[in-house]
Amino acid sequence: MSEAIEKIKQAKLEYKSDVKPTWCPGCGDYGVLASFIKALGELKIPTHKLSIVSGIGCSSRFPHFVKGYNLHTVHGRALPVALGVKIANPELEVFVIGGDGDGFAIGGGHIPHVARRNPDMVYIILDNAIYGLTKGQVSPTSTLTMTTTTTPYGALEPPLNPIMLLLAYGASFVARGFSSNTKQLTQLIVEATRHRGFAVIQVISPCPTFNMEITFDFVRERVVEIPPKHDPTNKLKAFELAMVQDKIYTGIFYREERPTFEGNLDKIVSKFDGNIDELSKKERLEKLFEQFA
Amino acid sequence: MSEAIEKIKQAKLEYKSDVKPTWCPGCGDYGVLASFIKALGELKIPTHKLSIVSGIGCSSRFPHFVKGYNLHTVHGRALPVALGVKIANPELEVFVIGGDGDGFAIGGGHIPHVARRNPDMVYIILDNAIYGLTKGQVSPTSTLTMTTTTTPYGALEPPLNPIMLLLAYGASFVARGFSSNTKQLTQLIVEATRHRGFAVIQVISPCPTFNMEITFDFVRERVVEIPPKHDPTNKLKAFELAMVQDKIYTGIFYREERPTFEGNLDKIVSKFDGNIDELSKKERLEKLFEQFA
Amino acid sequence: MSENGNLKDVVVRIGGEGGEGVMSAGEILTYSAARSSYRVFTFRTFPAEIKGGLAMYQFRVSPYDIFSMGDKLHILMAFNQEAFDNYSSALAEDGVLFYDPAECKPLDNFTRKKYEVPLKELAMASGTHLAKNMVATGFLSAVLGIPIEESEKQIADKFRRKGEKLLQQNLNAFRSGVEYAQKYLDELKRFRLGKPEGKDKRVILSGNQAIGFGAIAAGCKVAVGYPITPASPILEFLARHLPKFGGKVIQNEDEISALATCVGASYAGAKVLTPTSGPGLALMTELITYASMAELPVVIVDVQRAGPSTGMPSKTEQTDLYHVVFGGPGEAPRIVVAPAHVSDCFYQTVKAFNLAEEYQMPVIILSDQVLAYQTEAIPKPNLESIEVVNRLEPDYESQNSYLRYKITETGLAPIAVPGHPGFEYIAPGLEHNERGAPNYTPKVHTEMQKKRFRKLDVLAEKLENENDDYYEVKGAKILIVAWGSTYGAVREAIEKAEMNGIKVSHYHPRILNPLPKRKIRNIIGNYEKVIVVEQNYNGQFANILRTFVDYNPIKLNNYGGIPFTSEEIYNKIIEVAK
Amino acid sequence: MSENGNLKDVVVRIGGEGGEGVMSAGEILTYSAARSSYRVFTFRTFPAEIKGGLAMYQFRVSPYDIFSMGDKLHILMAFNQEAFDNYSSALAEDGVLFYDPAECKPLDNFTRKKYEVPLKELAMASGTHLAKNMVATGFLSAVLGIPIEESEKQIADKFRRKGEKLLQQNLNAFRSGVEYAQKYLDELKRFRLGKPEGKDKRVILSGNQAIGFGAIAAGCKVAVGYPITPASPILEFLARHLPKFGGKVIQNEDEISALATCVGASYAGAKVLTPTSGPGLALMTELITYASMAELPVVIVDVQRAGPSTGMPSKTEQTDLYHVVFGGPGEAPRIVVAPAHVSDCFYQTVKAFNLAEEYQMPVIILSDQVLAYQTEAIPKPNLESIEVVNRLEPDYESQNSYLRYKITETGLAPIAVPGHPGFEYIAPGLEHNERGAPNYTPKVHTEMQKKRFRKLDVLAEKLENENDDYYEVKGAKILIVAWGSTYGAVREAIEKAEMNGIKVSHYHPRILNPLPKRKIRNIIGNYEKVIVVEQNYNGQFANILRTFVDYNPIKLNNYGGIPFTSEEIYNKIIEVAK
Ligand SMILES: Cc1ncc(C[n+]2csc(CCOP(=O)(O)OP(=O)(O)O)c2C)c(N)n1
Ligand SMILES: Cc1ncc(C[n+]2csc(CCOP(=O)(O)OP(=O)(O)O)c2C)c(N)n1
Ligand code: SF4
Ligand code: SF4
Ligand SMILES: [Mg+2]
Ligand SMILES: [Mg+2]
Repeated sequence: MSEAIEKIKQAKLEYKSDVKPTWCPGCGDYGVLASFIKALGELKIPTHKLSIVSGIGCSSRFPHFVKGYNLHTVHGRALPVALGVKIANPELEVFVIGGDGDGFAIGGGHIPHVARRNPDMVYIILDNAIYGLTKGQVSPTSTLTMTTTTTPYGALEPPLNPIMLLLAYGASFVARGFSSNTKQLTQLIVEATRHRGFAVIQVISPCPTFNMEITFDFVRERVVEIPPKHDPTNKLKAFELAMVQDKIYTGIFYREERPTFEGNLDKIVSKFDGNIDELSKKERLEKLFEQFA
Repeated sequence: MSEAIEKIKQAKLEYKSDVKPTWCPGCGDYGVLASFIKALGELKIPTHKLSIVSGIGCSSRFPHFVKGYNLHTVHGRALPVALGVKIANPELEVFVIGGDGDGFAIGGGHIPHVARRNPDMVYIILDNAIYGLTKGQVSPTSTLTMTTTTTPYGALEPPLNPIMLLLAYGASFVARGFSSNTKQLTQLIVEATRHRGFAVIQVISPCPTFNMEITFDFVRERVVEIPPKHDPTNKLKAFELAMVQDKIYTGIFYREERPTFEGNLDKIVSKFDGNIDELSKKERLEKLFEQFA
Repeated sequence: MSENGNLKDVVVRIGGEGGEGVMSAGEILTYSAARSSYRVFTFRTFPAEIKGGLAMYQFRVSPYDIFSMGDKLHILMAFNQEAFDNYSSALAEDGVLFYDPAECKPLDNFTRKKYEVPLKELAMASGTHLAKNMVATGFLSAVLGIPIEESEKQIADKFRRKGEKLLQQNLNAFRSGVEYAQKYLDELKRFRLGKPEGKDKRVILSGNQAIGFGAIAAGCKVAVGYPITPASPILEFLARHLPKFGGKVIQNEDEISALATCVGASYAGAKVLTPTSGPGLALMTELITYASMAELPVVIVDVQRAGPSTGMPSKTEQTDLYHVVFGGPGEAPRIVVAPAHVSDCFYQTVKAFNLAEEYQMPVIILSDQVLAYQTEAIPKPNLESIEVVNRLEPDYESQNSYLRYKITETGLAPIAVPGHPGFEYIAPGLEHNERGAPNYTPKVHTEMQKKRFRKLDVLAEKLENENDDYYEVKGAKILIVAWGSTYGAVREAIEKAEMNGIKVSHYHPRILNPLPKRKIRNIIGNYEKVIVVEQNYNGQFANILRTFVDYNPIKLNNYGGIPFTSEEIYNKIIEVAK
Repeated sequence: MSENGNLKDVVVRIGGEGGEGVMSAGEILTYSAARSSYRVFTFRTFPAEIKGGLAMYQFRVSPYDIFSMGDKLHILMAFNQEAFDNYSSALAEDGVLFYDPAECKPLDNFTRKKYEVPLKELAMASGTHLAKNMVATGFLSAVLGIPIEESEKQIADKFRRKGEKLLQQNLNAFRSGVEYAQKYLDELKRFRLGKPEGKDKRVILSGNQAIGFGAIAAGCKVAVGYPITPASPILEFLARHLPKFGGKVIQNEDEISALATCVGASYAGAKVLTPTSGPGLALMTELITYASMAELPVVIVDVQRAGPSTGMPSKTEQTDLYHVVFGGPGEAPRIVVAPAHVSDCFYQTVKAFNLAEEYQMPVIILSDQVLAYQTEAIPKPNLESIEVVNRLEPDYESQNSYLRYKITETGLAPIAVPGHPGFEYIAPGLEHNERGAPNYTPKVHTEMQKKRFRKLDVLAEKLENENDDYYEVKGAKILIVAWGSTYGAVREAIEKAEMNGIKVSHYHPRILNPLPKRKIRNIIGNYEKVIVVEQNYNGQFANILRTFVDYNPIKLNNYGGIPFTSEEIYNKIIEVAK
């Protein structure tokens, strides 16, 4: 391999791409980006093994700012796209990063199915309880009665509780962080990445431009770490914690070990001896034709 | 009003349409149809106030078999269509009837949002844990390792638990029935209809043609009524009950009273004096134009 | 230029970093001018990102009638270097540059006249660097002669809520801008606008707002949408105002459910609308075919943005025509309506609702990003002149059994509204007999397909005799065919050509599907050259003409994301006329 | 008719209630014939409902080469009255009816020959009324002279798993059918088939299966789908067999996610496929434009069914052409491939994968319900003759910075596969520069649109010189243009015309987008009359020809949900030839 390639390889721990974040000054997402890059460094994931997949939203711009084999797809479809990346190349470290609208509104139908399949990937939801990119409409996590551009007379629906949903879906690692607590967040990302299975972190990441209710102050006043006595293997207890409304618990609600989807798929393939070259492929095809003769 | 119209009105309690069900002999859905029609009779809902909305599937053929102002729409979209029917005409008794695939696979993204809005309608899921109409593919409620036409080597994903999902979404009435227990099912439908808000009944309705695992016998051996001591206003307890795997509990898991969506929408409209005729409409429009002059 | 050497109209562009208040500066100037009876026309782009990236606001103002946002700039106000770098080449020969010396250095090879305006410095002196845009507003008001009081009133309205201090700072900034301008006023005399013609009552609307007004006027009762640039403002407008008219507005979880809820509400008797843009429209495809099959009236507004995929959400294009005419599996009739300018947005929206009710099928309004945000001072729509059509209902006293999908000569049969005893029916997505029950025989499918398409034939036949979209110039040998927001640029190009002795006619159909084929053939037959002007790569409407009237026109296309200038079109006319 | 008075080929239709075993009777007869080297061709419809409703299985069998399922029936086997009522008019002049007197009473005005076959009675005598279909199978085997042993072997295979008792009952039923036929054999001699020509190795495949085989041969590694009639069998075939070739198959929660997962897998380096039908295709629209924008290879199989909306899932139509060519907002290039018959399904699928890899865009295979279920005994595909193309990857040793979206003359640039250091890139849905970073300038958008469409131009140019889809008959004045599954009916109509002295050429393009325009103009230019045959209301391909080659052909359309007969086409030829 040439020298130049060697150099590129050595530079692989420099994660920042040459696209500069275009977020508003003060946006919570900066804290998440910082924590994420720190976690990558700690995990020593090389950029050529990294794949960040996103949908559309302010938060979904994330993959442009980090070097990797990334996809910036369409609104709401990051999870199934990432699933494809993972099953086609289980070697890659796959991250899905996106917003509350991207995840729980238009993309809400995909989470249950990815969660129960348990592919080994990390999903980080940057929850600002608003639609940032489209300039301030109500989101599935906006508070009841919140006024936004599309709810001038107040939102009529109680917000969804992402942690409860993920527990109900069977996600095998469920945590919550806060964009301003980068130390804790970095550790949560590290743990989520080390977890073998579908790990989700809901990050409260305020939007100072459009959300005047869930502000940094609002969150800071309510945020509390999950008590260390909590047993994260007890799902019912995790539900109980998630149902608490006056506090915002951060930390790991739940974790469980079970087979990964790509592992299960590989088991099927290996029933048939996975070592296939062009020759054996042709032989097997001929054999299959026999069945239809 | 003419005599003929009078006659039609008197005949309104005859719910069966002239389209005959095309379900396989022995299909669980017959029991649901019978219970449904009995419940309608008990509730004395006239057919011209009845609106049944469905997606696509064997179960989604339902609205063809009952007289009413019905819609047989596209796969997975019955709930948001029904929401439109309800908000445009809150006088109608709206029912959504469909399958496990229609509801939890392609339509899975809509349930959370309809549930948290709490429109006053009833959603009956005919759960046979299989895709019936398309001839036997795996569904979101099929059991792990189940072999179907698309999972010849066994399903790789644990099933979703509809009751848990609905609890997490905030549905205000959550129940489960069994198609063979028409007496209980009729009562559940009656109670769900009387409930003011979004009421969901998961009906275990076996498909003897394609599901060889969740058979009538399998269900009969496991079905148990929810103990009367269960407090249906306790959500955590409802979760606990829903998490039980070796029994199939039937009855009401959870109920709660909260404002309906159409009621909330009406409150906004009534801020502005809802009595609008063509004249006042024009006046108001002129006033609105002033704001842009 | 008018006699006294002053310009007849002035085209101004303000450019700066997103978040620097470029838009509000432009808006204040626009409203002040319009309230003083000037004609105004605006156009804007912003970066899809929230903050950062280049943003611009362009307006054209005149005491006389104007049709478009104009071509070359007379004035460029550059807040920063990027604005200069990107926009200075758009200046006319005799255009001038105003720039903030703190942020921008015109290149040496820049040959136009340039004037320093120390925006930042003056803003800081007024108390906050955030008021740069107000300095610019004051400066431009003075240069253009737009009444100062109008602008001050607006600044007061805008900042009152934000506290007295901010208000004073901004007012001061504005005034320092006005004052700073004094030293240049003589030299810049030709930019001072004359007194406006006429005094008809005008309203200042963007295309999006005009569509919202149209929906209300047409009797829309339910609007459901999912936010998407550049269509969200329609949903936002309706969310605020429709409840005042007894209407209900909701933001759904996605575009599929938005159209689904509209479909349900339409079945239940309401007039419905959902606004969206390309990606959302794509998601609605399946339900559009359902609405067509079940013969339910729905109005969809597609505010086109530049594609494909997420593309350039804040840029303009006319690239969804193919999809709205041909998109969707199976063959599902639908009507397509394309408004041409802001006031047309109002009238065509009313028409779209009427057509939906009359022909019982989806009607898609094709707007675009320019039209969406373009603000025009239009004559206040005359509500008395508007006809509102409601769906034909059956005679509920009738004793005949009700056949919702009766096969008739026009393809049309009455729609029962739920709640009427004896008229229960099912709205099916499956092929069905006249009652709506599933039926798959070749005869029924064939007859039903014919019936559904016959409705389009009936409409097309009506259109054969309507001529209000054809601007015939006697003696012209060239015809321009265009649709949608290119209207203004085409009209001005034609005026310019006329001044240079070339006569050009203009056909600007508002209904793009179905087409009145005989009429179009007749029109086209009168010209030696036909140019189809549109903002896309493929020449979509030109190709549709090739298909439906077997005529292969000259194409003029542009697909960079910014609208046609009349000059581009004028140049094509000259080229073709040779 | 062949010399000895026997028919050259026999067309048989079995009709009955869904669930009565009509399909398995037909299948056993088909396989037995094909295994004995007969040519067979089948066609079937069933009600969309699971049980109930009319179902039919039609097959045509011959010792000689045949191209289609045939026209008029020689034999109708009616299990019940509905089958008689619906199908008896399809009998040829000299056709015969077999019917079960217990369930069916031919009308008095029925003039063809009819024979009672007491299906129910004989089945009951064998032990179960469910074996009616086996009686029919035995009876027809005897009448046609299809080897009995082959059928018995199949019945044994089929029922062994279900227990000895059921097996015996069914075998007995089959034999009683054979025996019952003896009394008619003399009278029905002309239906006995001659010995088959040639002995080449044949495989019996449906179109869906042939597509599955094609995908495997092309190197497909990930298939993701959502069940939908009539495309599910492709997913089911692959679910069973692809893992044997190291491939992964999953059923996703809907069609949107199915294509999404394919897109991700393609990015990661895999060849991917998703099978669907109209409603699912509609849902994929947005992601098709994304794949086109991000230039990712994906293969989508659209097995068309009769529309619009849910329509008639078990019936056939060619109505999605418009959508696959023009559908999708923005302007997003894609390739469309339409196989013409079962063996073509195999080869065109391989080609589709190759084109996707080479041109880096979505390739849509347009099949339909007839082709999907049509079973043909085809020569076993020759794997050696197949060329497999893989995507062009960059030189990973290169020191130049990698530009995934480099603007090149062909529009093509190498695709890096994840895992290679230094070649990280982002696949964007936003408009982007050569590196993939967002860029909204007019210049970049214009150049990128041109680049993406240039890839289609390169392909079109190649097609100009390929002629394997043009069947030229010297001296012909009439040309038939058709696409997809109408191939066989067209070929037979042309043969019939030739026998009657009318020469007709045939152009049957397999790639429907892009089109080789010069080549088509040249071909068309050679004929006095051009007829475009297709199964839709609008004449979609005919209209596309009008657009792209400015030629307005004669249209022959049919849109009842069942395929063209060669007679319909022959009649049109006669009419046009006059
Ligand atoms: C199909 C489709 N519909 C709508 C949009 C417009 N859109 C872009 S981002 C977004 C929501 C953004 O909210 P969220 O996901 O919470 O991200 P945030 O900007 O708050 O980080 C919407 C509605 C789109 N791009 N595509
Ligand atoms: C968009 C779309 N995708 C797929 C289908 C095909 N389809 C029809 S019904 C069905 C699933 C049926 O399963 P379920 O909802 O559980 O109903 P059941 O038949 O079991 O009652 C599918 C996949 C369709 N009609 N539309
Ligand atoms: S709008 Fe909100 S979420 Fe978006 S970049 Fe600005 S602060 Fe962040
Ligand atoms: S296939 Fe199953 S679900 Fe469908 S009708 Fe038959 S038994 Fe019922
Ligand atoms: Mg958000
Ligand atoms: Mg089911």
